[in-house]
Amino acid sequence: MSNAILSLRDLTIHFKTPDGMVKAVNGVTLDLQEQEILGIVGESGSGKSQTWMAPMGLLADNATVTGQAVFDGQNLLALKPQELNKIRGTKISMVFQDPMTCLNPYLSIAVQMMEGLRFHDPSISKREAEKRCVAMLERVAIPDASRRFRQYPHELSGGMRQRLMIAMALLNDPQVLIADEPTTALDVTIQAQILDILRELQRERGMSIVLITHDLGVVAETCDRVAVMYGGRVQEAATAQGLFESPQHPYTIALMQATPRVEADAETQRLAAIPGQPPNMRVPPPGCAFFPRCPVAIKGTCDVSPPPLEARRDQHFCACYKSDAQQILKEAEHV
Amino acid sequence: MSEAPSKTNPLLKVSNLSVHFKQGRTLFGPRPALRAVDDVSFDLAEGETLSIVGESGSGKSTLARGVLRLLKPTKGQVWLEGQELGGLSGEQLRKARRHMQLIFQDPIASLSPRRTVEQIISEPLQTHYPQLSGAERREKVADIMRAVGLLPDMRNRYPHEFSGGQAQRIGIARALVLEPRLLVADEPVSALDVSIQAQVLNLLADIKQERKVSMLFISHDLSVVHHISDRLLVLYLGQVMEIGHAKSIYERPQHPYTKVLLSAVPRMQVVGREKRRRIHLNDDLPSPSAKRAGCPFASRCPVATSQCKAEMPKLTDFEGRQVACHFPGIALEGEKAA
Amino acid sequence: MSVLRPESTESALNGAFDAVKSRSLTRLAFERFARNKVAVVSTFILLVLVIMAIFAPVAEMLTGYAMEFQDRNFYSAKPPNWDAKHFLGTDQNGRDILVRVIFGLRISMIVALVAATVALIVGVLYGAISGLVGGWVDVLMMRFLDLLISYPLTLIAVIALAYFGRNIYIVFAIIGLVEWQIMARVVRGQVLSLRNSDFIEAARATGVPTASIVLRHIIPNVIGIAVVYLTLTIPEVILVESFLGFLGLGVQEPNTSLGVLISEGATRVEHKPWLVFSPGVFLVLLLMSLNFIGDGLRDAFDPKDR
Amino acid sequence: MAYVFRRFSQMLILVIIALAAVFSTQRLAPGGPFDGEKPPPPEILANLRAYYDMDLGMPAQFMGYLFGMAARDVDETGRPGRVHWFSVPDDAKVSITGSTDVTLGESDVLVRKWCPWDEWLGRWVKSDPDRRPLRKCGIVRGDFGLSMTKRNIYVNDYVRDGLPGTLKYAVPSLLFALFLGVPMGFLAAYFQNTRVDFAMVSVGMIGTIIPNLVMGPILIYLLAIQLDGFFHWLFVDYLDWIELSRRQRTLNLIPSGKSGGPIHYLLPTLVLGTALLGRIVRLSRAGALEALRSNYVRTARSKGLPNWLILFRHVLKPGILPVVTYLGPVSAVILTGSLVIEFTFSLPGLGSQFISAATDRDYTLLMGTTVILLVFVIVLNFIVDLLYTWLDPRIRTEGSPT
Repeated sequence: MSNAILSLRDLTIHFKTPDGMVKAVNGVTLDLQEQEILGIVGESGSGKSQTWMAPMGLLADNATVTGQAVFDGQNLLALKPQELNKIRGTKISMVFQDPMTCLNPYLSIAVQMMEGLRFHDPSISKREAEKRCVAMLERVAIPDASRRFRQYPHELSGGMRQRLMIAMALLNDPQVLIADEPTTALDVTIQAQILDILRELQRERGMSIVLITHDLGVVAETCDRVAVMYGGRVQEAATAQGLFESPQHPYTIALMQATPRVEADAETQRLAAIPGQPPNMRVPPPGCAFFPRCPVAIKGTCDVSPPPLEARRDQHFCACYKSDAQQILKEAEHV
Repeated sequence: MSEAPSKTNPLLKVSNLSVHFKQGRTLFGPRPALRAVDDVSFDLAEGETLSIVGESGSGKSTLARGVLRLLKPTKGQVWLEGQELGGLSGEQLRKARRHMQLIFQDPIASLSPRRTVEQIISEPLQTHYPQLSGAERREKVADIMRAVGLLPDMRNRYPHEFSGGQAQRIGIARALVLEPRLLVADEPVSALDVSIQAQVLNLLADIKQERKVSMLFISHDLSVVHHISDRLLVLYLGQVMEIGHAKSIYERPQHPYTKVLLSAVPRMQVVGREKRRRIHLNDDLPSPSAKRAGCPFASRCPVATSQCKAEMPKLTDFEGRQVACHFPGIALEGEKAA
Repeated sequence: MSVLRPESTESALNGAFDAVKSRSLTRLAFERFARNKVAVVSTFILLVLVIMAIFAPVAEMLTGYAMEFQDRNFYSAKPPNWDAKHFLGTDQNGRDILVRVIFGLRISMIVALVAATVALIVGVLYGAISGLVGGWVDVLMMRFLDLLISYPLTLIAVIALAYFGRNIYIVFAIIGLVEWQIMARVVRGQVLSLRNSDFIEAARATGVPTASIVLRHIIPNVIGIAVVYLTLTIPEVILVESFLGFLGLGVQEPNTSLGVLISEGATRVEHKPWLVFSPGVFLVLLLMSLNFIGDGLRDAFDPKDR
Repeated sequence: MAYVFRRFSQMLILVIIALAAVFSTQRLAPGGPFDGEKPPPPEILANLRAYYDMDLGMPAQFMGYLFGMAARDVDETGRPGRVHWFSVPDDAKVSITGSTDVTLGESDVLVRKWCPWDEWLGRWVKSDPDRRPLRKCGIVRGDFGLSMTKRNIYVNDYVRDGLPGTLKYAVPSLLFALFLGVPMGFLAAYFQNTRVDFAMVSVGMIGTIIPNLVMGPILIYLLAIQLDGFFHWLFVDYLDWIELSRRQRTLNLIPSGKSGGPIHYLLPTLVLGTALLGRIVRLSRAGALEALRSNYVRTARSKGLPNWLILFRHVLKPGILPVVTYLGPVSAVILTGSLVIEFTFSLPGLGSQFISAATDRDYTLLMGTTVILLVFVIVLNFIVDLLYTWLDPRIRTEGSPT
């Protein structure tokens, strides 16, 4: 695709642990388009966070990464630390899950905000930097910004800290923002506010956002495109509308049916639970990772080699040998 | 104070329950107490599930522990099957615990790490039915393990060898083995992944149906609650905002806080999301130990008046439920006129 | 009891377990310990030293010199002489160093064992009471401990020994009373985190009597960590004993300990280095192996640390 | 600030408790300062005991030690009654009587004994009459009194002579351990599980597993004797135009008495410093590791900051916090360690005074040295608290450590 801003090509991430190799991510190929919000959905252990930590060079030391992450014509995975430092924080920024621990408790907000700005561009004067930081804080709706700017992280509430994190990530006007479960640690009312801010900022600045989450609802509310991950692979990728209106992969379908929703009409309606447990990534299944839990699996096919991610229709990709999984499951539901 | 309820009355009756925590002293005298739960009353009928929802810091877990008398309430009474728990001696209370059980949020942490599954599940039996023989006990444990979807072969394993969902089943088995009348589930699925969460929710729904237990289901997640509750209690800073039938609250919330809460829940509908307005709150949750005279929600409420800030509204009947608001049913900005 | 829906059953079993045998936490810890090469080698060294100390009289038999035997031909400290079977030389009184070092080792170990037990008892009791009772008792006890921890208690031991004589039992007691603080702190921390843990609350919610909670849930979870810190206390205790011996306040003649032997040799190191090196090497070996074993155990029981 | 103040008052309370403990232990223990081989005649002993308040009850003795002189109410029969305590200013005029068997004078309050002794003690003191008037002001006014066994010596003077001897080696070794140990720990953490890490931890470990009582002799043997022999061989035997006697040491590493230049610090500092080094390496390594693994360092990395900046800005403070905490207990290690080096190198210092005071049962001298050692501990702990509040903004604003 021509307008991809960040392309992952066959990304594989393995972690060496004392109890064996953890095969966290196994060949992810995915494009982040310009000016879109790409949602990455998956349960814990699906490799969704690792996939996006890798291009930022933030994985633990025991990780081996293969494949490519192409940004601006460069493979980020092959860059030297100094070269990578010129990109991360300026062109690609990241916001993390737990705003409590992601801010250094020993340093004031002023120091932590200004360091990213002034390190990358030493020509900015201290006053100029301060002005820009305070303006940014005001942009993310932090009240009394110039006073807050002088405080320490522990003096802020959880929602404010996350807004501060977003402000910090956007200071250098990045082209890509990777938000790793930015609202998981927060209450719903705060979550709504953060998601709205992200959406507004994306439109305002024309940047691309990767929104990593486990919550299908968050994706449906916010994202333009969605990739569903399971067992370290992308199982389905489509536009948000396409995915929620006609999910193709049995896992996506099952996940949607298992997700409790407020708007469902039947009270105390039974959820369709997915039987079994997520795969153990030390010994991942040889074929499709969802095979042991899949209601439409074909023995002898699905458990031999993982299905490739193929286009089902325009902008809708699915990794499943069964092309009619959707119909089968729909019929089963009605019976 | 109300009279002790008779046998025909609800299984659980909580009246004016308050749990305050002392917070030590400063140089200038005692700090204000943290009012975790403030004057909460509700009933729970036999076989009914009442969900308590609220954001973090709303006092949901404290309320659960106050009801179970794991914390000593500052004031108020709790009747279980017509028996006032506050009037019981330590030993009587210990015996009465057989009828009420607790399920925890963090499934693995709630299991003693150095005991096997069998020891964990049979401990309540040993405590309350010491006359049972070892074989009888083993049999009961095997039965209950099968009932919650565990193989009895796993009885000699340790908690750390289980996944979260399995560990939660063990916790449920431990709670059920005494066949309690009241089950208090404190965020039982919020630590679990969606696919496992649905398994455990279904299990709880089955238990409710087949065993006729009453359940207090505590959660911050309105979508989860939607699938399990008969009635709903919305808690904010330790006080009841709205209480009533779940279905009607979901369809037509009357308290501004409930409205805000429901509007904030993300929905799995892409079409029309641009038009859907989420009501923003103007500030973060105030400290539960801060002094306040009026409605606890007044500081964040989009339609609060000076009356709200000065005077705490009473919980009054409104459209088939109880709402604690001076202006129940008031429309918020951006909300479609009903 | 009725089986609920088949789906619930199936779901938990599906792909539940691999064929690995069930292992308790203690077992896992020991497996981790066994993988730690340094710790295993240290255990071996310690075993050798312990055997030497237990069978100290064998050394007398092998060399032919009793501990207090003064060899007239080897007065005024002679270097090692293999022909005369003084394998590590003699001291100024013509006594065989090897035999004396082994007996010193023995005394050091006995002191260590007894004093560490005293420390264990005091520390566990203090920590457990503080953690279990809680409230202002805990605050008070912990404040006191806070203050003690930066306090040169060894000096108090010096005063007490100077005053109450050098009776070996007093040495035991005093060293034990000096070295209990870390144990108390660790035990209290453990008890406190246990007290606030969900599984204790679960037991309380079920109506399990307090005595059973302590017996079944608290004690088994404290024992592990207490043992770990016992192995870390023992080298501390040995060090204090050697220190007191070095200052001439430890055990008295005819008994000797490693510290006493080192102090006898320390002033003569210029001309007669073997006097201090032999007990020194044994002391270092002992401390080293104990430290590594303690570290290994700690890492094994608490793999998050480090 | 309130936090620091609270810690300080706690420390003061502890000092009082500790003093009371030492005070009562020494008085309760068998034996006394005047039980020498030739005990003084009974009447002199009585006067001595009276001078040192040893004829009073224990609480009264302790108050006297803290606040100075005692005064007694005397009832009509002339028998001592209630005891008051107050301190006497240096220039106060006080009546002196010679004996404890006081008969009632005109005043109903009798101030006891300014200089009450007879010839026996008098000989000791009067041999140097110009020194300074005999005071008895109590330690609250900085007076530790007169030694009980050392003739004609004020504990103040004695301590003043001993303290520099101790600090002279304690301070450099602490600095040595800190300025070497912290960078070593940080290096080890940064290169975790590499050879650098292993090397740093092993070097640090040396001091931990070789106790200083063994380290002293080893270093003397290796550096002062073997290495010196090597230098001797190098410079003296072959360059015989250097006029040095064969007996003289080339490097002269072994410190002795008051003489000696900076080179004399080498061995004691190494002995004391290595004992601290291991712990400091370990603690700073653990602190730095925790910080390096923290989410906020990940945030800093995601901002594209280089590693050196992350180390200095984000890891330094949390990394040295455990070391700062250790500076409290370190005082105990330094004190015991300086005892060892004083013994090993036969140096004068507080430590050896402390031991001899304890063995001789010189109550006043022991109390004096104990007070000084405690002050040392308190000062270090106070510095720790100040550093802590400076380093951790959470304590600064919330007033209590978490």
